[in-house]
Amino acid sequence: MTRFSAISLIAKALNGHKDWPEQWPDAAPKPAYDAIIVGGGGHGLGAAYYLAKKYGITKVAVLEKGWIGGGNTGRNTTIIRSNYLYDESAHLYDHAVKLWDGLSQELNYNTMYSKRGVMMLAHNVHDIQSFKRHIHANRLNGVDNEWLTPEEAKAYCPPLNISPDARYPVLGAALQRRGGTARHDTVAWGYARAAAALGVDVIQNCAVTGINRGPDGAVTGVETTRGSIACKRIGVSAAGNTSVIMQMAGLDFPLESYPLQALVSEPVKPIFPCVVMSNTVHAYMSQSDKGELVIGAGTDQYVSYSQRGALHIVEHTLAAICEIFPIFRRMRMLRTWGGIVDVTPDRSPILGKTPVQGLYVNCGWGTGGFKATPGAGDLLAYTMAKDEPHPINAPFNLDRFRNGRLIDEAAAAAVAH
Amino acid sequence: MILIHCPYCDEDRPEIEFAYGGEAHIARPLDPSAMSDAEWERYLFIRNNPRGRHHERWRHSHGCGRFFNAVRDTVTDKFETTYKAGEPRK
Amino acid sequence: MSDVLTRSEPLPAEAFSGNQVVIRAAPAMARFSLRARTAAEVSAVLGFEAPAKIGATAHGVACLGPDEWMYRGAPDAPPPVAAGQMVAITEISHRNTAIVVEGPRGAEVLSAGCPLDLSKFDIGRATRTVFETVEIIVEREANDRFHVEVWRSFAPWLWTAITQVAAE
Amino acid sequence: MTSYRLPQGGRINRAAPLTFTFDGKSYQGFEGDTLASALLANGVQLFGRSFKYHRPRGLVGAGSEEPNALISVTRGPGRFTPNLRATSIEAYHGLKATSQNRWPSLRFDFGAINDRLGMFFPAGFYNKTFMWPRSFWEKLYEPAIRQMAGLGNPPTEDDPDHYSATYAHCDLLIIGAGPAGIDAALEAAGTKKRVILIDEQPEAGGGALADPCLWAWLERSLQALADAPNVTLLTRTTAFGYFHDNFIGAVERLTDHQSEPGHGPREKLWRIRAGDVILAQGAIERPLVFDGNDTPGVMLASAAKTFAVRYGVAVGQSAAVMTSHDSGWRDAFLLKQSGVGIAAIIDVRSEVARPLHDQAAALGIPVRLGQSVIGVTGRHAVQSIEIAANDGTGRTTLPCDAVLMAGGWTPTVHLWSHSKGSLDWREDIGAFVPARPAEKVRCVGACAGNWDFGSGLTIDALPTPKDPRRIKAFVDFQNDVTAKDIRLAIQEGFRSIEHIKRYTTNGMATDQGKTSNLNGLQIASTALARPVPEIGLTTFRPPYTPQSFGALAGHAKGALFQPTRKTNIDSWAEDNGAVFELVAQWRRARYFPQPGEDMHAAVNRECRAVRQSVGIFDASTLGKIEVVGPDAAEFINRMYTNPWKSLEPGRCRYGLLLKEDGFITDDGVSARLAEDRFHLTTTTGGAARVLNMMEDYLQTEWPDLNVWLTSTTEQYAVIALQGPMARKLLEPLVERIDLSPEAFPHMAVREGV
Repeated sequence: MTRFSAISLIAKALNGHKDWPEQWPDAAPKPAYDAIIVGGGGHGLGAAYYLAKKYGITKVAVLEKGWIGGGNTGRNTTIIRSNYLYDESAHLYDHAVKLWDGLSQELNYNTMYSKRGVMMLAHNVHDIQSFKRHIHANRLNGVDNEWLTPEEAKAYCPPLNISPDARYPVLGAALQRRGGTARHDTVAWGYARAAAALGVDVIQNCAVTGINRGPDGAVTGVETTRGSIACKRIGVSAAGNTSVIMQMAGLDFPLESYPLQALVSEPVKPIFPCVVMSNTVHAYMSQSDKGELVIGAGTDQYVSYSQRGALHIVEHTLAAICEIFPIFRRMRMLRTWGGIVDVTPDRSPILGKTPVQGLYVNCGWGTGGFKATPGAGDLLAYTMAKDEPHPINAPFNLDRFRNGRLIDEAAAAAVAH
Repeated sequence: MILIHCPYCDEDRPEIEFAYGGEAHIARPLDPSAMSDAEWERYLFIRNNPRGRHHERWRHSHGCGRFFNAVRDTVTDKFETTYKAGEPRK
Repeated sequence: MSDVLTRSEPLPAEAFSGNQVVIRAAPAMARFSLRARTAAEVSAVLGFEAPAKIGATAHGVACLGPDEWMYRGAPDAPPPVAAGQMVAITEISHRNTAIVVEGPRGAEVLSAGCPLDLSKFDIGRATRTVFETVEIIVEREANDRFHVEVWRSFAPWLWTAITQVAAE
Repeated sequence: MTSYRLPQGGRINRAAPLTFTFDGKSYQGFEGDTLASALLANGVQLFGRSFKYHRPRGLVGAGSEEPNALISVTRGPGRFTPNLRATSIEAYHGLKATSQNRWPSLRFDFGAINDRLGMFFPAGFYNKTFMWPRSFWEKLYEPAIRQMAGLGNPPTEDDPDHYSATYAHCDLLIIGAGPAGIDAALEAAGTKKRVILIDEQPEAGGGALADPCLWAWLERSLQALADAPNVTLLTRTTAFGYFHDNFIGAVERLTDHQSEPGHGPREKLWRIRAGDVILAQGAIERPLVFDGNDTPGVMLASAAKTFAVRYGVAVGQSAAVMTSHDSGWRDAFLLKQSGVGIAAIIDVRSEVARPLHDQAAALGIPVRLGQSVIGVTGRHAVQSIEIAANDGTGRTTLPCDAVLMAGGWTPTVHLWSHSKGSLDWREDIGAFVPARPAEKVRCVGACAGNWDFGSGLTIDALPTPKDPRRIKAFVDFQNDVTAKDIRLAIQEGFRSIEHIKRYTTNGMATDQGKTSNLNGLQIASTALARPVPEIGLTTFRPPYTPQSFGALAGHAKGALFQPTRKTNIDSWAEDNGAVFELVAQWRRARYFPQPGEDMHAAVNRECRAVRQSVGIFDASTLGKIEVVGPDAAEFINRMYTNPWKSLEPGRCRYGLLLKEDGFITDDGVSARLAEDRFHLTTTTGGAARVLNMMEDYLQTEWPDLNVWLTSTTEQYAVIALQGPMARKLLEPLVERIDLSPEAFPHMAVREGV
């Protein structure tokens, strides 16, 4: 692997960029691997990287039906934070945030992780109470989160409208300073390159069509559009398509796949310094390094794999954005797109073993999977390598839907009386 | 905004009049306390979530108010049919 | 005691008029929701033929759903009496209020926020639908007159929305 | 400064001159001009700076496909709009336009240092650098990148304008009012079909506006459409997105072309449901890829024709035409006939049809076949070009002040793609054309690949004897993506067209690749030695052109953003100094501070009053459901966790409502008013949810129960009267209710007046 640096860039430039090698080889499937990851998004590529790097399993293939990073990795609004209410969630997401820090250097690929701060706006008494509860719970878990008055919130994010006459006035905000954004594509590419350097095969245009199992029920390999591949460990990290893959192993899953839309504006010079989220008004926004305002819209109401959303969702999102940030009404929407988000009944992910020996799963991240990318990859790798979950992801097992130990982050944000 | 044929109104009406109601034809257990945890999990949480033909419930909440069932392709979002609650699975 | 009280109305008393449309608050009226399994039972209660088809209206009664009728009458109209019929009667006189939109631009004004094709909405039809995010019941009383029922707490918003569109 | 306004011709109104400014300097134009045509007429060729290298740029196109000439317009407080295309800005008297992405001035821009160092900023350079030292990313590198990136300045003041929206319905929606769209509309005129014909330009006509031979036909046709009561023509309206079931979003621009913005809405969102859709969006000419093809003065031949014929403006005194397509010749002829000097027609092809030769000879235009432009001299304007034969021999220099590119045509299939229709690759025209529809839609005219522009050769890049790694031949002008960037991406293993797009940012600029996608694809195809269809096409996403947040939000601004539900007692509470809180969509009196009191003092005083005497609370926002029918008690008994059947009429009970997973979803006190009638209450935020949940069970699980549910939340105002003095306070106010503790015990309900 050619090490990336300003020096190598200058050296290659002077040579007309003639000798840049492939960032990762376009591998063809081999007959057998020690482990297979289904899904070449950031989570799956991350799992492959950590399997090779931390757990010494290097005969690994990542199978991607399209092109790597082409699913939700390349379609999200790149928000990173860990200010979740429940202990289990805070540990899980903060594990990821800690890995984000230094990831560029570890992968030798600039993922552009930028701790710009994530600010969540409180618009009513219930929000204030709920956010303060979050802040206290977060601090007990060593997760930074602090309360800002409306004036402090505006100082942190000047475009914010804090007029008390607004339909949803800003009554304060919870700020996680370590929260921020990263550049989505580079996460997939960076993991792919680093994993490939450790011997992992990144195989694109290779869709899994079946999961093979032995007489004892354990997995023995996969069928793909590019032939059969043997292996004893399969990690499924296929986001919205997880239900379809799990069906191949005869497993029904507690998942539903919904369309989620996002949009960007035309690029402008820096105006928006952080990430702002408003759950009450259903809007969140940041500004990319390129200058685009990056805006998350809502999910459509019905399950769908069409990667296509409805106009009224965008209308409502932009109406909300313009109320909170009235200076942006003349900004223009450049591009909208849709992703497929896999949602669990308790809105928390499933990360661990399945009832099938050798089959592991990482899914159910809903609208918030990007922030967890390094953590989810690492924990899936750990679980596959040890055949048991890490203490951090142990609570996020599939059994919780049977034994009732749900981690209901949706309920944590419930509406007041 | 998809168009949905309400089998009660017998009309195509815009999506914003409707509320999605999740997967259809999940029979509610008559005696929940007699069920195993696995059966209860299946009833409560396990969903079909197919790529393709999906049986689902809708309610014409800002119309006639009725719940009904539909078959829709989740890849194209096109409806195959809609039918009244209580009618057999299509 | 009650005779010294005045009822606060969510809609202005004065009509909006201009741009070929007049928008005004409908006069006070009695409203009842009648629920039954058949139109025949409702007819028996009312003493006249209730419409059986969803969307149809007759004698101030609109069929809104397969088991739902809305009856509107004079402000002092007594509530219908079930009289042994299996009909659930609930008074909603004050839950709803109504806006009348009248004039050549009436349909155009409503179409600003109502997703139905009003050019195919016949005189005498009524249906529950939405204006943007707010639920309404719209009835076409004449070619250029619409009666729009709305829950009272949404009425000021709807009034502002419709009059703003009319003024454009 | 020389005037480039032709002495005659064009559709501008020469009797209506107007004055405007660009970067503070005053210019003259005419009604009917765009900012682009008016500036060109004044000899301005430098319009902007590119995104990455800050290279000086002029016009490429004449319409909404323009990638370079991005302009900010200021019209008073709060009305600053960045990133508008000069070719789409209608000139008006007093227009104030400024260039962007440059400092301190358009002609002298410090950012242009990037261009000098461009070799160090190839595709994806930022993935490889700025990682050391680690702390510098957030403190130094990222802020510097951000400052260099972005295009225009952001708006900084609240927008005083308001916006409109409507739904519309038609049997036939035709998008694009060029000849094909107008023909389709004429065919439907006089039928019973309701037809809407929309076009993004201020004037219907499309390509016909740049063809004087069609003007008489156009006038007749538009008159016929105006006379047809079933046809509605919307100009200045852009259909930006094609959504499910023939639902099309369009934005009409109402005031941006006027000298005064006025008081009406600035833009209007049209949400159109169509029976059938005809797409007649035409085709966009393709630039050619050669060294220096981004120099101001290098533009599309069709754009030069439009400027000459429609606006009466010569793009130069001596223009060289670089073509691979017959249409370039035709445009050259028309330009020459309009009074624009043509230095030469250079065609990369070795042979062209005889009539083209004959006409060129007749018009005295020199012709060079089998040759290509291999370089452009001039930084802010074209001074000359270097030409070579395709085998690299015979390098010569040709003085000229404009270069017109004619690289073939790309059907505008954006909306077709939004609708999920499939595309077929047509080798003969080197473009994707609509194949199988996914909605009730068809394409006509040039957007279906049907045109009479003649034939041509589509070529990934012009042949050049220069080292392809050392030249700057641009593919995506706005994002500064060069042919070598695309080749480098492939060299580095990015083979899928989506990867190439994301790594190089080709096609990701504000023009969404209208002029760059196909050239990028051809270059990738050549580099990978695989046919184009195997590499695929990037997906077009709405909107077709950028649309304002304001228009998409429609009326939802200020008071119309979302309803604020108020109780009947709200005005009393306001008069008495209530502090309100928001609960769901309601506003509810929270406490009533007296002068000098903070919240805690007020709440303590109110609590004390309730403990010691009496207090009132406006509980009108609580949800209420009337449950009526012989099975009412049975139904409620099944819904709540506690028993209800034994509750006697006149008594109340607290009920707890669980979801099936066992989580509490709501609670409330409910009263049995009669044997067959209950009055339920829910939480304020839960009212709609609970009613829906109950309807769900009733309709789908227990349809046999004879009971019906009606929301009565707003039928009643509710005052909760609490404290030891409650009875005493209430007593003189009610009739027909015995309030004694014996007659009206705890958890009882009584009706009176």
